[in-house]
Amino acid sequence: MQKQFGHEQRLALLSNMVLIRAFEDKITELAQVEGRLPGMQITCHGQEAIASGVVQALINTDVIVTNHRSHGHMLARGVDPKALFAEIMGKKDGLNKGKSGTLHLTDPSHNVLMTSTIVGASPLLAMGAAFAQHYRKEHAATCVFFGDGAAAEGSVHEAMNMAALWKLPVLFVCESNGWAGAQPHDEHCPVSRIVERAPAYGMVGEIVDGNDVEAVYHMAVRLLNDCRQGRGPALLECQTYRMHGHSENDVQHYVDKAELAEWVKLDPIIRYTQILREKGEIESVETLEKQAKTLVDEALAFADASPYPLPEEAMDHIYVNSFATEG
Amino acid sequence: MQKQFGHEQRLALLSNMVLIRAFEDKITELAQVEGRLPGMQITCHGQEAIASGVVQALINTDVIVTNHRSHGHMLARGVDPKALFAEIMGKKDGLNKGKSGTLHLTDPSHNVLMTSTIVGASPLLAMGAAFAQHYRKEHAATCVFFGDGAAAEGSVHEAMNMAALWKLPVLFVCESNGWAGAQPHDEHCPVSRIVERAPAYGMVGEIVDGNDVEAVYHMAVRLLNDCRQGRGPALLECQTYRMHGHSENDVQHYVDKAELAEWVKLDPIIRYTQILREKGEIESVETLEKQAKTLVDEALAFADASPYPLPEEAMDHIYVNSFATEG
Amino acid sequence: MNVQSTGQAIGSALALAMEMDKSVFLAGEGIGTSIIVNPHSPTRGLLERFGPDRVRDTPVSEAAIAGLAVGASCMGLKPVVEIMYFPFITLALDMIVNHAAKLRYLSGGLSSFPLTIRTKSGIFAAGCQHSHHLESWLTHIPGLKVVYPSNPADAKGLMLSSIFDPDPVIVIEEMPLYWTIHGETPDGDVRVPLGQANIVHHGSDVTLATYGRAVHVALKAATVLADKGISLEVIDLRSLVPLDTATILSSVRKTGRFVSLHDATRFCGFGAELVALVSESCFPELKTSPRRIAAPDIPVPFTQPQEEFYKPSVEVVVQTIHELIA
Amino acid sequence: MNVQSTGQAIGSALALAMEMDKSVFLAGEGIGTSIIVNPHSPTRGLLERFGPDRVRDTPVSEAAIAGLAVGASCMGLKPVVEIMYFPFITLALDMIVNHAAKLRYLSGGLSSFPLTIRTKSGIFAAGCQHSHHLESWLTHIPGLKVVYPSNPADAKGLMLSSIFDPDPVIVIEEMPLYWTIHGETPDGDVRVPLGQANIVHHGSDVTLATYGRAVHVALKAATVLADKGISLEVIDLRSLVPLDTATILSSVRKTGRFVSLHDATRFCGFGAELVALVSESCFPELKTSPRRIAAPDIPVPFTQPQEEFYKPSVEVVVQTIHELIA
Ligand SMILES: Cc1ncc(C[n+]2csc(CCOP(=O)(O)OP(=O)(O)O)c2C)c(N)n1
Ligand SMILES: Cc1ncc(C[n+]2csc(CCOP(=O)(O)OP(=O)(O)O)c2C)c(N)n1
Ligand SMILES: [Mg+2]
Ligand SMILES: [Mg+2]
Repeated sequence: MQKQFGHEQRLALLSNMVLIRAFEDKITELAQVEGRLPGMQITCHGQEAIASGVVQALINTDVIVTNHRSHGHMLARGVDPKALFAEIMGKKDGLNKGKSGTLHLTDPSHNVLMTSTIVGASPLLAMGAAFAQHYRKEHAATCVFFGDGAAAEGSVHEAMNMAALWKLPVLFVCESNGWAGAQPHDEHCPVSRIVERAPAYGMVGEIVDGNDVEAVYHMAVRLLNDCRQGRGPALLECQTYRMHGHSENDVQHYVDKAELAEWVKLDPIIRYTQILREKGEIESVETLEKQAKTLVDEALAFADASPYPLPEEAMDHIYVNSFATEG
Repeated sequence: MQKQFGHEQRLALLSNMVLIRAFEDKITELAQVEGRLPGMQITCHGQEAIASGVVQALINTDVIVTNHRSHGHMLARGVDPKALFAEIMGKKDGLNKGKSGTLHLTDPSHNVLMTSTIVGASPLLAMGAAFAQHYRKEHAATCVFFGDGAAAEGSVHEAMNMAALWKLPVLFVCESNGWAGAQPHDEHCPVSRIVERAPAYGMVGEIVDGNDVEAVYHMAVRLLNDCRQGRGPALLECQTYRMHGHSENDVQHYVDKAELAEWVKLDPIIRYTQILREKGEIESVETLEKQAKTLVDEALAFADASPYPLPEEAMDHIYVNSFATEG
Repeated sequence: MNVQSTGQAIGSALALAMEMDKSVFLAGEGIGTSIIVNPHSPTRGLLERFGPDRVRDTPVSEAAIAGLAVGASCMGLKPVVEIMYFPFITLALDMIVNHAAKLRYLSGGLSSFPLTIRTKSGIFAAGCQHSHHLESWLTHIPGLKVVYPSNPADAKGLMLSSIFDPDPVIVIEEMPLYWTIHGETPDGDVRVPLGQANIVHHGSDVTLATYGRAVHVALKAATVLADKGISLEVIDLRSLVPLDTATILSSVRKTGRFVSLHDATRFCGFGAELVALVSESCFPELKTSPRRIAAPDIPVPFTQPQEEFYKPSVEVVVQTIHELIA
Repeated sequence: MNVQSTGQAIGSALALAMEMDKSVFLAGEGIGTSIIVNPHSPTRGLLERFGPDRVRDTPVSEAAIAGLAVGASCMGLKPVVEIMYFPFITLALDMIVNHAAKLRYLSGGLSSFPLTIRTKSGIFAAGCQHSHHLESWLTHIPGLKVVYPSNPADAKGLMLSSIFDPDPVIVIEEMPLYWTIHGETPDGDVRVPLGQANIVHHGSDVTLATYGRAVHVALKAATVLADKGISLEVIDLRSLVPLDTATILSSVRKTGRFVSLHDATRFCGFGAELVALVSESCFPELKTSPRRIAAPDIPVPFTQPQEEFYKPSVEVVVQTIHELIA
């Protein structure tokens, strides 16, 4: 069941990161233009290696549960950038018909079935999804992304506890980006590493450099295999840094500029480009960037062209049916 | 600040256990008589060493937060058995005027200010109380009792996390009695010891034989001292066994009789009596038992003699005042 | 048809649903092995019958129990989970309100959550942390359905409808009814549709709408009033969402008088909705002011005399209706 | 007196309370250092002024934030804690309902809980997990007081009363008002007592009771209606518990017509209580059926046209009142 890992896979790891960056750079750009994008915009700038690495380790039947910082996970999974962009704008042709906006992007056709922006909720949803996989004896796992800030929520504890107790196939991926909003890690967490939690549940816990896409990928492959084989859940902490503000209207007034500059040097895309160039696998990243830019421009054009849903369509999609039928 | 530990203290450790046992034996007896006691009755039979040992380690300004299994903690703290018994019966002269019944016994005059029967809630309340002690720079700690079952609640995680982060003076005492209702430990918890949690918060964690009252006492003294000295919270797991049903109407149909019999041999009162007899500190436990029985009989007589509160007094004690006054 | 207690009838619905559909499973605290051996407990015997994979005793983790239901239902299972006592549901409300009720909406209809949450309600001597009627909270949340049976046949039929309903349904079970109310219960998969009230006592002078234990209080009051020549129509709502407004309103249009009755506290209770609905919709037909009968605005008291003080009684119903007619 | 925004007025109440009483402290997520630098944020600058012991940024743990308030208040402190957005309060409801509201009762009056919980409400483009008006949940709970200001002076005066009130108070702050509504705010410790409504527009034809953002909708409607010769009395409730029923009822007795208005959804919303109260108490004086204006029974939508569809508007108020008068 070990996945192949060759040139094609390495190229995919890089090109997914490049696509995510291009997509989100456009978001960042438009977020500066008054009235262009509704609500707050949240990017994973600098964290692309986690999305790209973990998601590439998934098999088709694996399920993803993501959170408020979801673009990377969605794009790496192959969700249509057009539908994504339209949804972010609240348009009719959006992934969720304008009902989600940027915060709850959901695509069951890619096994992204439920997305919550309640911090700490995604691990509980994932535990439930993994229960279903386990109940049906599927050879599949559920991969959930959450932040170092989320780890403070009681829900995350309950999810890990129950998943460990019942040996459910959940990979808990903690994107430790050093921040929960404007609070640095040591202001919201008494221990420096979230992975310290794993032994409290008798669960496997691993920590990787979250800006090293191959390291993330290989570790995720290993842990997911164990999950699918019935060995119970695992916790994977990916250490990284939130390069942008919490959202695009956050000017990071509380961030140490020197610290930020240090992390710029660890940009996962630059690092991996260099590695693949040294290996002779690519000449430059420019071709990938161009392709990505084209996709993003098309997505934006599509989103712009899409109309808003009708006001009264606000009434749709609350219930599957309002009255149960007689049996 | 180390407390004295001599004959008097040892005698108190034993006599408190004896009092708790006598008090609760009366509860057990009356619980069999239809209509004698309202609602469910919950005893700590077999766990008296934890109540006696931990509570004796407290100083006057320390706060106790207890839970549904509270008689032991209250009696060891010196709460009036008369008022306790009357409260358990829902009488006017009860500790809480019949508003609490057995489940939420509260006595601010003994620093037992808030008692919850919501499993897992007490650690949060304790964290808040300890915050107040810390805020006012009191040299005092808050001691909270909770069960191994409660450890599954998200609230317990949030309480430990916040207390550890802010170095609040909380002693988390887990009474690991092997059960959460009818669920044995391994059906509700993925690790055999709750103390495994402590490192997840960078917190001191210790485990003791919960049926050894001196061991409990000495460990509690040490950990409480550290708490009061500003070294942050600590977790003390006391391993014991729930000798009765969850409540007195639980016939323990799911309990292995052999396991129960093994624990009978470890009865904390018999054990400590033997030790003190061997040391020549007491001749027998009978005098203490007699004193305890007298106290309990008086308590019961008092409770029986007390009238019920008036029906319309149900309207009292919701608000301190219904309308705020102009400043 | 056979006579069952309300608890047994719920149990037979659970068993039948599990037999009919492998995607149905149960989870909750002590639903498999319980501290209490009571023949009227709905989940009694199900662990032995269906095994621990389908009847799951959980840790004491209400948020996780609800999260399990949300996550598993989104994957196509039909979870039936229990929150032991109604006030404990507060620990699960993020999952219920922000997730079960909203995630379908947020997905633009792509996901669905065919889950059922059972919770035990009722006034009993354990104090207000065990006893608290919160139905008007749940009925205020678009995306949830809320069911509140009063007798064995309804409890069974509504439970079956709830389990196989494609949306999240909260079933509120009045625990005291488990053993006090027995009745004829149809065999097999006989469902009571959500959203159909039942006129359990026909009358022409006053309409009273209620649910759960209070239905039995209302029926006793109807008998007392009949002796005095007052004809009370008693509507057992059965499901609060969807609410059968047609039945309520047509009854009020006939009687011209309306009373709501429930064990929950008065202020912002479900009776407020009922009275508001009737006042808005039937004002011209109303002969006198509508009235709410409910518990006073206090927590459920522990001690016996105060518990009696709290509970809406037959006497209060009779007296209120006398006042209306006078 | 000086002109402040609503957000600034709340901030000045917080600062004043902290100056006056050392037992007041603040805690919440990002209340000290926030991602957004907005001069109208109530907590802006307080960390710098009072230091991190008294202005505590917390982990993302809503239950613990509420638990902190319950535990610390029982020890005699006066915590003022923030639950960032209203729907997140679901995570704290066990602490609020089963503890803050009930522990005093259960103690037979021996303990008390002088805490204040602030939460940010309002309709904004983040979707229904960030935006959900749940005030009728809190008002249904005996033991809680619930405050809902609409302007700077009230926001300040009610906040001061709440902080120094000996019971648990929930203060619901409509976030959009922070920066859109400015007004004269008295200097110093000028309190607005809990339980006193304010008639913000006198009228004789119809009584409208509302609170929060909707007050401003009602005032605009009053102006439009005045032009058409209809005289609307607008009551700003200011506190929902205790509720100033006297002011509402005496207004309805005068006008004979009643409308409630709020941004929360309709079914079992606070308007149900208002209409029920009026219908029960003033039936003989009512000339026509009372009416509720509220959001439809759907989650708060994300996309702009649907958000507009959701929000009760000036037009709907004007039209509803026209219908009543006709
Ligand atoms: C229950 C809840 N509380 C608070 C928030 C507001 N909030 C959104 S993101 C965030 C910080 C989360 O930090 P982390 O989990 O580390 O994720 P990151 O944003 O760093 O990716 C907060 C507090 C929320 N959405 N949900
Ligand atoms: C939130 C909540 N869930 C469930 C219960 C019901 N309940 C009461 S005690 C108990 C078991 C608790 O086990 P543990 O914490 O180990 O304490 P023990 O009873 O063993 O002392 C349960 C599930 C409750 N009171 N509160
Ligand atoms: Mg983070
Ligand atoms: Mg236990």
